[in-house]
Amino acid sequence: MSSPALAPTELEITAELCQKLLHYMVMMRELEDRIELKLYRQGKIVGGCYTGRGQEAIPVGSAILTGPDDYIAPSHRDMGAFLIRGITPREILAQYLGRIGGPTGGRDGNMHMGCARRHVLPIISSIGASIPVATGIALAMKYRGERSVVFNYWGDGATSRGDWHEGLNFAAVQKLPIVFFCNNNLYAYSTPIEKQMLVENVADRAPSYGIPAEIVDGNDVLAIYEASARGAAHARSGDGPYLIECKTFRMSGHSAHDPADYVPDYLRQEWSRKDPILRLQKHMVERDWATEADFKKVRGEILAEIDEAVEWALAQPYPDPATVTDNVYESS
Amino acid sequence: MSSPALAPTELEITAELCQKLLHYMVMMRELEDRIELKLYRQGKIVGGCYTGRGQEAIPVGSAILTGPDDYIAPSHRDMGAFLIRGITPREILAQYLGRIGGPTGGRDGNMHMGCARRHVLPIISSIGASIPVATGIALAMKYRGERSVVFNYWGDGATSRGDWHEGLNFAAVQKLPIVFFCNNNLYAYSTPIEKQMLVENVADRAPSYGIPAEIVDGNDVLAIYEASARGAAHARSGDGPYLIECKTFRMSGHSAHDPADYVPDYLRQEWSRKDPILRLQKHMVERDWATEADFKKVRGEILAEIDEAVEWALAQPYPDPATVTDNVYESS
Amino acid sequence: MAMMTYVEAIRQGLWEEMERDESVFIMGEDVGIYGGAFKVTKGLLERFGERRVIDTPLSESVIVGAGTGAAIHGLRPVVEMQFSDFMACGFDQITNFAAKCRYRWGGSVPLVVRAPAGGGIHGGPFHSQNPEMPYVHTPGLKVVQPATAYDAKGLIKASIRDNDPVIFLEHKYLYRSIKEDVPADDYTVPLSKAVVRREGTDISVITYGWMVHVALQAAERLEEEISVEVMDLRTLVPYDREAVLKTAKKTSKVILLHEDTLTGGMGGELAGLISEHAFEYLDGPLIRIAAPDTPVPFSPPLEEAFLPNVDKVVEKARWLHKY
Amino acid sequence: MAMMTYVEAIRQGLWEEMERDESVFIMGEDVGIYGGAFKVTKGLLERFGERRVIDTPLSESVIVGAGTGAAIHGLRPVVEMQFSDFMACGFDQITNFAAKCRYRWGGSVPLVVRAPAGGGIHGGPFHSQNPEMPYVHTPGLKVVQPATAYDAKGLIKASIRDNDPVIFLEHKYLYRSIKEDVPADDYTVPLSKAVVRREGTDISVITYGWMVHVALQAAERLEEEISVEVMDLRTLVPYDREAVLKTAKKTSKVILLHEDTLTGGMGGELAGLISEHAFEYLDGPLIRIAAPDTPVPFSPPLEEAFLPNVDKVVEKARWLHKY
Ligand SMILES: Cc1ncc(C[n+]2csc(CCOP(=O)(O)OP(=O)(O)O)c2C)c(N)n1
Ligand SMILES: Cc1ncc(C[n+]2csc(CCOP(=O)(O)OP(=O)(O)O)c2C)c(N)n1
Ligand SMILES: [Mg+2]
Ligand SMILES: [Mg+2]
Repeated sequence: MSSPALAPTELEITAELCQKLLHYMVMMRELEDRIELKLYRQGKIVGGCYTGRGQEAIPVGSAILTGPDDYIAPSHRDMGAFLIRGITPREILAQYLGRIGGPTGGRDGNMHMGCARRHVLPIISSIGASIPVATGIALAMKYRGERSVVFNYWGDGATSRGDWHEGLNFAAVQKLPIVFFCNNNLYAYSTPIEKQMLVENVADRAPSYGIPAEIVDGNDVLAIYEASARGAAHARSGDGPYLIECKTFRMSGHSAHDPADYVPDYLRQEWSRKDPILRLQKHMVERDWATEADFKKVRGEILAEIDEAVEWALAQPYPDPATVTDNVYESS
Repeated sequence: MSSPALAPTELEITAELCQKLLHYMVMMRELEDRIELKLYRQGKIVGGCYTGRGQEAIPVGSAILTGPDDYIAPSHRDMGAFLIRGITPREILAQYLGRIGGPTGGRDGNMHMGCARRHVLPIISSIGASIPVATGIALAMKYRGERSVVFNYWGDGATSRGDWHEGLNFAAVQKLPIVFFCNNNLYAYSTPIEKQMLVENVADRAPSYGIPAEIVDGNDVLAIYEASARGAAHARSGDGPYLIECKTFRMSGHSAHDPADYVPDYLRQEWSRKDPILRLQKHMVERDWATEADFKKVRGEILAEIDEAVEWALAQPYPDPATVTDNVYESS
Repeated sequence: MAMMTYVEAIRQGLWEEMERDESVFIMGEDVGIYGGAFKVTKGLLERFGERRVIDTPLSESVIVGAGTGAAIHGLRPVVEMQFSDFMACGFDQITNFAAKCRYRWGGSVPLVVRAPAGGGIHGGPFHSQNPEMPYVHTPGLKVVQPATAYDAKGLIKASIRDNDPVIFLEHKYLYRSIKEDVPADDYTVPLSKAVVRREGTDISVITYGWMVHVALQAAERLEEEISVEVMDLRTLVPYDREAVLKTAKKTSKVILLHEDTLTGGMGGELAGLISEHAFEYLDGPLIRIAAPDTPVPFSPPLEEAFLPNVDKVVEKARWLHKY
Repeated sequence: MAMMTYVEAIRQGLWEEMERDESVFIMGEDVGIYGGAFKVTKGLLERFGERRVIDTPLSESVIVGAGTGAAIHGLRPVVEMQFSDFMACGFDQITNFAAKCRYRWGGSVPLVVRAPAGGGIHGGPFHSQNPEMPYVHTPGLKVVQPATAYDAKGLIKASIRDNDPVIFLEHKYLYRSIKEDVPADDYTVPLSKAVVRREGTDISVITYGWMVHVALQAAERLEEEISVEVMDLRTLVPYDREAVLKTAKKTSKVILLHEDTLTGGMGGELAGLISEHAFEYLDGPLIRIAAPDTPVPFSPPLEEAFLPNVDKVVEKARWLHKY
């Protein structure tokens, strides 16, 4: 983990920071593109596959603020957070390919991974279930007197689950150090937000729990970075949870097999103009922090790293079938 | 069922209405006192027993407005609603005594009863579980084009359950004809409200769902009557759910075996001055609608009815053990 | 008659019941315009409209709970769980309320909970489970799993018409891997009736779901050496005790096969029945073939090792035959 | 040594573990000042304070879910379900997440979920259930139920020290109905080890929980006619297969007894094991004695008819002995 926890006063948007953010966002985009648009179509990916295309700013702008003692509990759209926590493209690809060498060693697939050592809660497929669990991690932090914080991520769809309600309420009542990130991408699978809730914003629900909340442009990585710093400072200071709603859009189907015909064209077009990577690049160019050539170079390096990682992952062995019953219990 | 559904415009607080309300409140009080303070202590009651002492205004002031096609889904503090829907003291006592002749014929006990024919959803012991179910009844009403409404009752404790959240949200999104009544009696068993939620009022959570809400004095039966009429009119008109929070207090232990030592004396004293029955009687006396002698007479008649009902219920047979496996399935 | 996949057969059954009975409606996540994650309800929204095909928020407990409420008030809801694994999120509603209504107060709950179950599609631990046992063990529920397209249509129709809550488990692997002639008529397949899929005299394999096909393939492979009878339970509870005892008494050697994990699985239940009520007839141990007691692993070699298959059945059958 | 009830023994076990290990804490509904609905945690708040004895809102899913999270981050939570029936509200968290952590990613979840189970107290359908089977059938979970005060203390301590999630079922009827000498020392009773409560040679009764006492009474009543061996499983999963097979092979006649309902119950699982692995040794049918497949009825004559009892065991034992 390279980034130690920042106090919000130290916050400054520097060229260096932007380069780092850009790196992870491009890495996430390219790695997911490689997985979904190439390996999946080539039939090499085992099972389904979800991406966070268009939502890269959210995991990257937030997780970059976490220190080694902090914990993240990501959603299936947050590959950038995995990368920042040190899970490598090699490991991620091995996971997608069902090989040894991925974080679950082939026991689980695609984004359903995590890493206890690097404080990434493995994704729980039951949508909403991560909220009580993340809350429990925050409880343990408080219990142990740590000054660390949990970043917990979920989508608009998760807010309809009972677990979401129970988790937010408990975190609030217990004043736990946790920041909730909602990626409100307007859809849960094919279900548009207006069929999910009558309020306009997920953040409008935070007052129910006495949790302070803010709404940010989910495609503006710097806005997310700043909001995350506020949220983390709040949580670390013992004031309890904080909620950040990131307005964004899923620039893909729900998963690789979903053409998302149910999304009206105008929405897709509107959001394609708001690409978070282009936006950060524009910011950097305007400040003379980088040129198109630099971006090309960054992308080239990343593609090379991915090429190498794909090769590595494809060379990894599958798990030994004889191990299928190992590790159900500590003693087995 | 004697009371047809009233349009809110017809609302008038008459002497006759007050007599009816008083009748049911006193009946509830005396019947529960008989059960808890007498039969339970005599060891005649099977299993545990919960009462709504001090909370009589809530079920009575609301359920009195329901017509035969409406449905109620009560909580374990709402015996008055059972009485209004036509479940008799005889039946209720038979239920508490585990006899044939009660609404569940001895299959279930105490307040865990109901009656499909009289549109009373049998209580679901899992706190919060009635909310999705009541919502489904309201869905069926809308689906079938009825103009009827569901009154669903629960306590402050229920609001912490995932089912509460899922149910309210779904009712709102689907614009279902349902009025939610919260009896906020400041405790869930021994757990005070401040350990349950950080907001001051349960009603403060209604905006999360886009549900209009109001807070009423839960010991003022007339205020509840008026609020219920507003709620029912809203729900019947197709505008979706409505929430009424009734501030009240549980003038008993959680159940008969609980001395409730955890309740500070000042709270109990404060609320003992707010008895909903005395309050209605005062209102009636002030308007010359009744005298102390009338109240004595009402109470006397009720006690006589209860005496008779106890005798009847004690004479009812227990269920035949040979029937234990009947009615698990339609064909069994 | 038309050649039809399992998924098409279920869809046709739903369609016919909705045409026949106005009180039948569909509710679940993404069941409307999207037609469900496995496209079972595709086209129903267009035909029956939003009143009768309801897209819900992501709320399993309210899906089954509101389904139960609607069933109590005169409708016949068919609710969908996107994956049977997530039925766990509505577990209290199903087991503590819906299942007990009739016993507690005579309440009829004509609810069907449809749920895609089972593995074989590299779905991993959360999208491959066989969830039947907790429901099999809940008095008041019925649990059904069709193994053929014909049964899929006939059983969904029978489940909808049944006045008790039915957990209707559809096998994901079978959705599109089998195709059969399915009559276009209005027929039902009765609940709680098992069927002998293949007659035999040496060994009985009692199973259900996908494993019916595995058993039939094993029987075919063994044809020259062993005469294997294959029984498809179809309904797991209340299950067809007479049929189970009949085949056990007939062949005297029984294999209990399921895709679900071993301990606490259906195989034990059947062993309990047979070893008590057909003890005298048995000429060999009751053999359980099931997945090992682990979550369902994701990676192909692990999932393959996990799932029962033809080889495993053949091997055990040979052993038992020699016994 | 002190004479102690089952409830006192559990409390002492919790107390000692909390004294011993700072990472052990209690969480649940009304566990603090009230000491829990059955007073199991009485006095712990006063001794250990609000940091280590946490009253939660009425939220079962968060109780088990946050318990799991805290366990992942280094604590040893002991969470209480007020009644085991309401564990159903946290079913997804327990079965889909907590149970699978080790298998999926090597995650240790040293969580104990305590829950009062069982009938005999006229609790009716929602306060009397025996919830073990769905958890027995979930690989990755352990399920424990003590039958004696000695075991109650030793097993709760062992469960807390175990690094896998344990469902710890306490029998409500036993809480205050039994009293024994329980050592004041720091001892544990190992998980996954059954125990023979009474040696015998004619018939084995394999059981657990309250029914251990019923079996012992039946054995006593039969003393003159039949020598009954009584085995207490203590841990239902992973259960002691060797011990079960040993007693089955020893007596050759086995009764499988539980308070839980029949179909899909533990009796079937044991029948599956025995009829496969001790087939040659059996001299009579495996007999299951269990509650019938109904919800738990409330009224005394119905509950009495529902629950297995000494008479039923005696009758079946006599029949089996004559066989
Ligand atoms: C409890 C549960 N129900 C259903 C599903 C199937 N499912 C997976 S993702 C998803 C939609 C999630 O929507 P949202 O929370 O908005 O996240 P997004 O995919 O839009 O980022 C659904 C229905 C699930 N995984 N868990
Ligand atoms: C899901 C569930 N958990 C726990 C219980 C045990 N229990 C019964 S009533 C109760 C407190 C309910 O409080 P509240 O909703 O405020 O209602 P009140 O009794 O105060 O009217 C509890 C914890 C239960 N019945 N259901
Ligand atoms: Mg979304
Ligand atoms: Mg309350």
